[in-house]
Amino acid sequence: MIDISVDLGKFKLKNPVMTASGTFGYGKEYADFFPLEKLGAIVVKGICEKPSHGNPTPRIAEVTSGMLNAIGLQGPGVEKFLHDEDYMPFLKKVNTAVIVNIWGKTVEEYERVAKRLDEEKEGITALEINISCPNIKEGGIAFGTDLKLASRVVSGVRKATTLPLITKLSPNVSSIPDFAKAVRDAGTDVISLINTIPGMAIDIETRKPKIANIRGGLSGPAIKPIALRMVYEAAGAVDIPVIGMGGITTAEDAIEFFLAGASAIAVGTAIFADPFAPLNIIDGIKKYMKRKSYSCLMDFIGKVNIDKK
Amino acid sequence: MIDISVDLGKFKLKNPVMTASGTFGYGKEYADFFPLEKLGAIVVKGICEKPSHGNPTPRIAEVTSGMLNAIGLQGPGVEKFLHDEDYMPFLKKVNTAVIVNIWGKTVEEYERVAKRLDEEKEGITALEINISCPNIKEGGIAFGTDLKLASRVVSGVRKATTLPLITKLSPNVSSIPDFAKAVRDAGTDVISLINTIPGMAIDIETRKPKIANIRGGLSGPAIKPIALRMVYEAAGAVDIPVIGMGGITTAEDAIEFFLAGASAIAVGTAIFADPFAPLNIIDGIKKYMKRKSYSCLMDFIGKVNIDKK
Amino acid sequence: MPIQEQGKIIRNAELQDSYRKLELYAPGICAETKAGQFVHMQISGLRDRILRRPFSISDVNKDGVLTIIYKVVGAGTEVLSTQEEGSTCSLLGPLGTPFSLPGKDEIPVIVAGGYGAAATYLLAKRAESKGVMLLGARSEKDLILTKEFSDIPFELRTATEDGSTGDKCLVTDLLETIIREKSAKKLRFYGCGPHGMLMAMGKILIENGLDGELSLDHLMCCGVGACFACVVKVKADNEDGWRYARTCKEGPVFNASSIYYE
Amino acid sequence: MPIQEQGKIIRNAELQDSYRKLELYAPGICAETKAGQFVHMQISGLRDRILRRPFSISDVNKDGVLTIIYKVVGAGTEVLSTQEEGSTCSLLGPLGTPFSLPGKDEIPVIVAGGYGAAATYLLAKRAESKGVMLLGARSEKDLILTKEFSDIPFELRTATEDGSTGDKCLVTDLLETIIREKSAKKLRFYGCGPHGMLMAMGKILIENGLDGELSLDHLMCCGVGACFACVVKVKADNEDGWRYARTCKEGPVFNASSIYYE
Ligand SMILES: Cc1cc2nc3c(=O)[nH]c(=O)nc-3n(C[C@H](O)[C@H](O)[C@H](O)COP(=O)(O)OP(=O)(O)OC[C@H]3O[C@@H](n4cnc5c(N)ncnc54)[C@H](O)[C@@H]3O)c2cc1C
Ligand SMILES: Cc1cc2nc3c(=O)[nH]c(=O)nc-3n(C[C@H](O)[C@H](O)[C@H](O)COP(=O)(O)OP(=O)(O)OC[C@H]3O[C@@H](n4cnc5c(N)ncnc54)[C@H](O)[C@@H]3O)c2cc1C
Ligand SMILES: Cc1cc2nc3c(=O)[nH]c(=O)nc-3n(C[C@H](O)[C@H](O)[C@H](O)COP(=O)(O)O)c2cc1C
Ligand SMILES: Cc1cc2nc3c(=O)[nH]c(=O)nc-3n(C[C@H](O)[C@H](O)[C@H](O)COP(=O)(O)O)c2cc1C
Ligand code: FES
Ligand code: FES
Repeated sequence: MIDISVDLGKFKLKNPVMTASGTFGYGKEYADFFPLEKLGAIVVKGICEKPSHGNPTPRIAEVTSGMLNAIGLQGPGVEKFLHDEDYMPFLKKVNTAVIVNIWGKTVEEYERVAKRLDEEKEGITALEINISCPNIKEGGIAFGTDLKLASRVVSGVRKATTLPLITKLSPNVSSIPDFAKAVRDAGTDVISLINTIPGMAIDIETRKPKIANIRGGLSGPAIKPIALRMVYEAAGAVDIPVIGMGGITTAEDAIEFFLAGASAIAVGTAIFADPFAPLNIIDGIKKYMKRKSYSCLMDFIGKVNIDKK
Repeated sequence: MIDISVDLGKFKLKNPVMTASGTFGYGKEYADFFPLEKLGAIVVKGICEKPSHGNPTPRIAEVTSGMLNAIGLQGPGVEKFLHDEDYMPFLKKVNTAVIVNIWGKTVEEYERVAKRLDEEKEGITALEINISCPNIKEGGIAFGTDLKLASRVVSGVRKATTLPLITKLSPNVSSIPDFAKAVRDAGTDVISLINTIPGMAIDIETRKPKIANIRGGLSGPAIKPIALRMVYEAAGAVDIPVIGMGGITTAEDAIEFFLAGASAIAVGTAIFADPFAPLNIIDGIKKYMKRKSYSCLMDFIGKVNIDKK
Repeated sequence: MPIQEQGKIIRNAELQDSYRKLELYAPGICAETKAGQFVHMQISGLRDRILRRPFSISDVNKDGVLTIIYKVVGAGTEVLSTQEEGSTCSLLGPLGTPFSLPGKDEIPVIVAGGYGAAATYLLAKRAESKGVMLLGARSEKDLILTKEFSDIPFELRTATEDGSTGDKCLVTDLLETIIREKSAKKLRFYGCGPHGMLMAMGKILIENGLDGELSLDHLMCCGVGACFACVVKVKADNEDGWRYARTCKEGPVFNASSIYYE
Repeated sequence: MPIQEQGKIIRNAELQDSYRKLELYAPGICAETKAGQFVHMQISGLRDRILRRPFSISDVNKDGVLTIIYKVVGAGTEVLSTQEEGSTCSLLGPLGTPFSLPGKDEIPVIVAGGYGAAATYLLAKRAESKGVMLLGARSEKDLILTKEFSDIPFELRTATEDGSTGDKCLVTDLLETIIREKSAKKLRFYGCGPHGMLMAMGKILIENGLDGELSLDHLMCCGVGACFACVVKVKADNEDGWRYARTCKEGPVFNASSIYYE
């Protein structure tokens, strides 16, 4: 028997494949295509305190083996998220883990959002603290590239809720281990990475940036080697579980992340190309385990063979 | 008449297209394919003090729209470089600019290499200080991700030579502007970027990293949006010329870099796919300028249209 | 309900100039399609471009054949144009909010430019009362499906910028004429075409106290409302007076009166 | 001198099992090719994989037709196997240090495994004195070009791991037999095949006080000696006793005696 359930410390998932925040809406958008129960977890698009418009358009640009996005965290705000039929009330009916990605312009906003979610936490499995969005003017990546600010956000949120906390790191730093350790010390239960990498594209005819916001976050297969390296470094630096993401498109990609030390993975941009990608990845992981005679994920998580010379 | 010559302050190039260090050997390897004179400049593979083996194999791995490499700066050392027929003596006969990329394990080694090259500088147009190689144990990226060390290397080399200096920045930092300013203040004449981005790939059958050195530097089209963004940021931060590189494969790619603020560009990984890429890019730039009625590069360098709102 | 289906290419041939007609066997999607909806297509062989491309469903038939009319404009449509009979491509669809069909006693007036004719063909075909098609383009060679619309039958009026056929004017000029001509009748307005044309059309309708349904074209990513890439400003009951609505889900068809014109 | 040339595909068909035979019209490269050299091929349509793939030149003829025998092992060879007659692919070649042909009075003994038979075919064809081909594989179906070598004529001896044809042993066992059998004669040894086989062969030669030329297969990037991706350890007159030599330029053919065996 192959067991693909995964224990992330304060919570368990039926399987290690989640959707990456911002690429799966609030779940409902994909409910027509397959039973959402099949997913290990649904991570919703970033939620802040008030409804927010997000950035002007164009918000995306296709680039080689990837895309740039500067959505800018358009969203309903925490109250609407908790009570409007399209969001939490819908998700409560789905029999899988729900992880709420949160962000704020200030440390206090992060805390207030976490507190509100804590107050009505029924159906919420964990919070994912996004300190790494490259697409907003205030907050976001500024928190994720400064060790002190990163710690302050996490410890602030830690005090505001008893929900399990995942902290999503920015790839835009020289040393991932330093950030992994800082947010662990600040009280996060799990680390997730990577968020998108700031990038740019220019239309040479109009001479305008292809993204209205000038820069956008790069995601997709192009960033996979960078993400994998960072997951390997994070997993090597801390003992808490790591959720890996960045360009994962196939089961083979996912397995690389497990070998590098991820306990679970998230599928993002690949969903745009194929909504069934997460399910195909689950199947592929099972096939790999069968072929390799692994009975549970722990048989290969972190088991990359490094020659010690 | 279209003029594509470019003035980089202390030196001029007949055209703005150079080869990226490490991807064009020492020039001679490609001399069978086309007249090297057609290039704006040849940048040779990194040179240090003594002959060096470089890293164990496998040294490369192909990844989606790019490659990882951990060559580890195999090379002949500065003396052999200066006197062996395959290197400088050959390059002296080529009628184009020759830029010598240098590296060291210590600040002092950088200085000594620069001094030796300065002593026999005939035929050398400029030095490119590589403080950003991710593939060596000592030196390299460690210098490029620490503002103080970066400054020390550059000011040390500055004292060792009167040759024009280009400093090659690492992409592995949170703030490119900070590094651009630091190396400018330390005396560099030109900035070049980006070097490869540390990445990783794992063979899921053998469970071994695909690169013997575990990590390798990611290059090729996959990194282009990141490189372009960093060139835009560097060019915006300092007044000295910027040489842009990272995934440039076509003339359109090159033009994006010019618009973002690069005064010249280098072609790297694309040469492996097509040795004629630099020449096709030169042609394509001319065609674009003709179509747009630009008469010199200054007509569009840095001229990305940013809406000021 | 939208599904994912492997569409099998039955025909992929030049229609006219750079426009091509693609016929796919995709019975599941055909059965569900309403006029104005689109499919989100993954183009096989486009290995280094990962996003799907949206194409309006121009026609469907009861044999499960879905027709798309596309123009070769970039890497994706270039590769699509080389796909051969028998090969397949993954489709998500039918997606988006459709046009509402005109009532029996209403005369549909369709204003189209570019591939807009393709996007409104099924609407015209399914309309109970036949109406008027105002088709605009730069030049004669860009006017597509003229015969097909005449055959429905729709009254066809054309405008070209270079005057190579029809009136030498903008298609929105034809719209203003129609509004004046047929002011007594009950008209239903529909539009699909370049952004500038649609914005001009929307404003003309509103100035004349009319409404209409406009199908907007926007860069898309997920195609199903999940990513917020494809938004346009629509009027809203909030401080700002507008909000961003998703073209792929809340659109591509919007009421002219709901769009926030800047 | 190596050149870049657009090779036009004349034939691309199954040879045997997962091996395929590709014939390309590439007269410029053909004219320059020496036995043991390779072409570096850009596979069109492989958009998200940017590196070229090296393939030994198995044969060339005076009509400018170049033959490659390849095995489908990954993404590149997979796409290559779908390329049709008439399509082209960019080739750099001929590249690398060739085999040196045996002298008139020398008997060439070729040891090959996998595509090694293809890589040594031109050597056998061009050798003035005909010799012996020792061909090894897992199983009968992996033994390629047996008829072609016999037709040269070369004496063919085969070894399979499963004993499905020829001797049930390793091809290097056949080599040891030959060395014993023909010890009086003047033999020239050549090898091409999997790394393990070549290292075993090199050691056998050296133990017997012999030398030979081995063609090594290594991951390549530039193919022309510029990037240092493809290195192997060879003996050197320095402190360490070895240096890294570039397989693509200084090889792929190395003297067995020059390789640094660890
Ligand atoms: C709802 C809708 C319906 C459409 N129906 C049709 C149709 O019936 N016939 C037709 O010819 N075209 C139609 N289009 C436009 C079509 O999607 C684009 O022409 C196509 O995506 C171009 O792809 P490419 O790879 O050739 O171009 P590229 O420029 O290489 O594409 C780069 C990226 O930009 C996007 N893109 C480029 N142009 C457009 C555009 N005009 N609209 C949206 N995204 C674009 C692509 O999807 C891709 O993500 C429709 C667009 C939308 C939004
Ligand atoms: C000098 C030389 C001559 C060769 N001659 C032949 C020949 O005549 N017939 C033949 O079938 N094969 C030959 N090979 C091996 C051939 O290059 C690989 O099988 C091919 O590159 C695999 O490409 P892929 O995309 O299908 O595999 P993938 O595994 O998808 O390729 C991924 C990367 O690894 C490289 N790679 C994978 N396997 C090898 C390999 N065995 N050697 C070198 N690089 C590899 C590819 O080039 C590519 O960069 C030769 C290799 C060398 C170095
Ligand atoms: C369109 C889009 C929107 C995103 N929105 C969010 C978000 O709201 N919160 C967040 O933490 N990450 C967001 N991300 C980042 C993804 O969750 C993920 O970290 C990143 O895209 C890398 O994974 P991928 O390459 O698989 O997409 C977004 C990514 C994309 C492409
Ligand atoms: C195989 C290889 C070797 C390289 N060696 C060097 C080097 O010796 N010195 C250096 O400064 N950069 C080196 N680089 C980095 C390139 O010069 C360039 O900065 C980088 O590859 C990004 O450009 P590209 O994507 O066009 O290749 C090397 C890159 C590759 C792929
Ligand atoms: S394309 Fe994703 S919301 Fe419309
Ligand atoms: S492949 Fe570049 S040196 Fe051999």
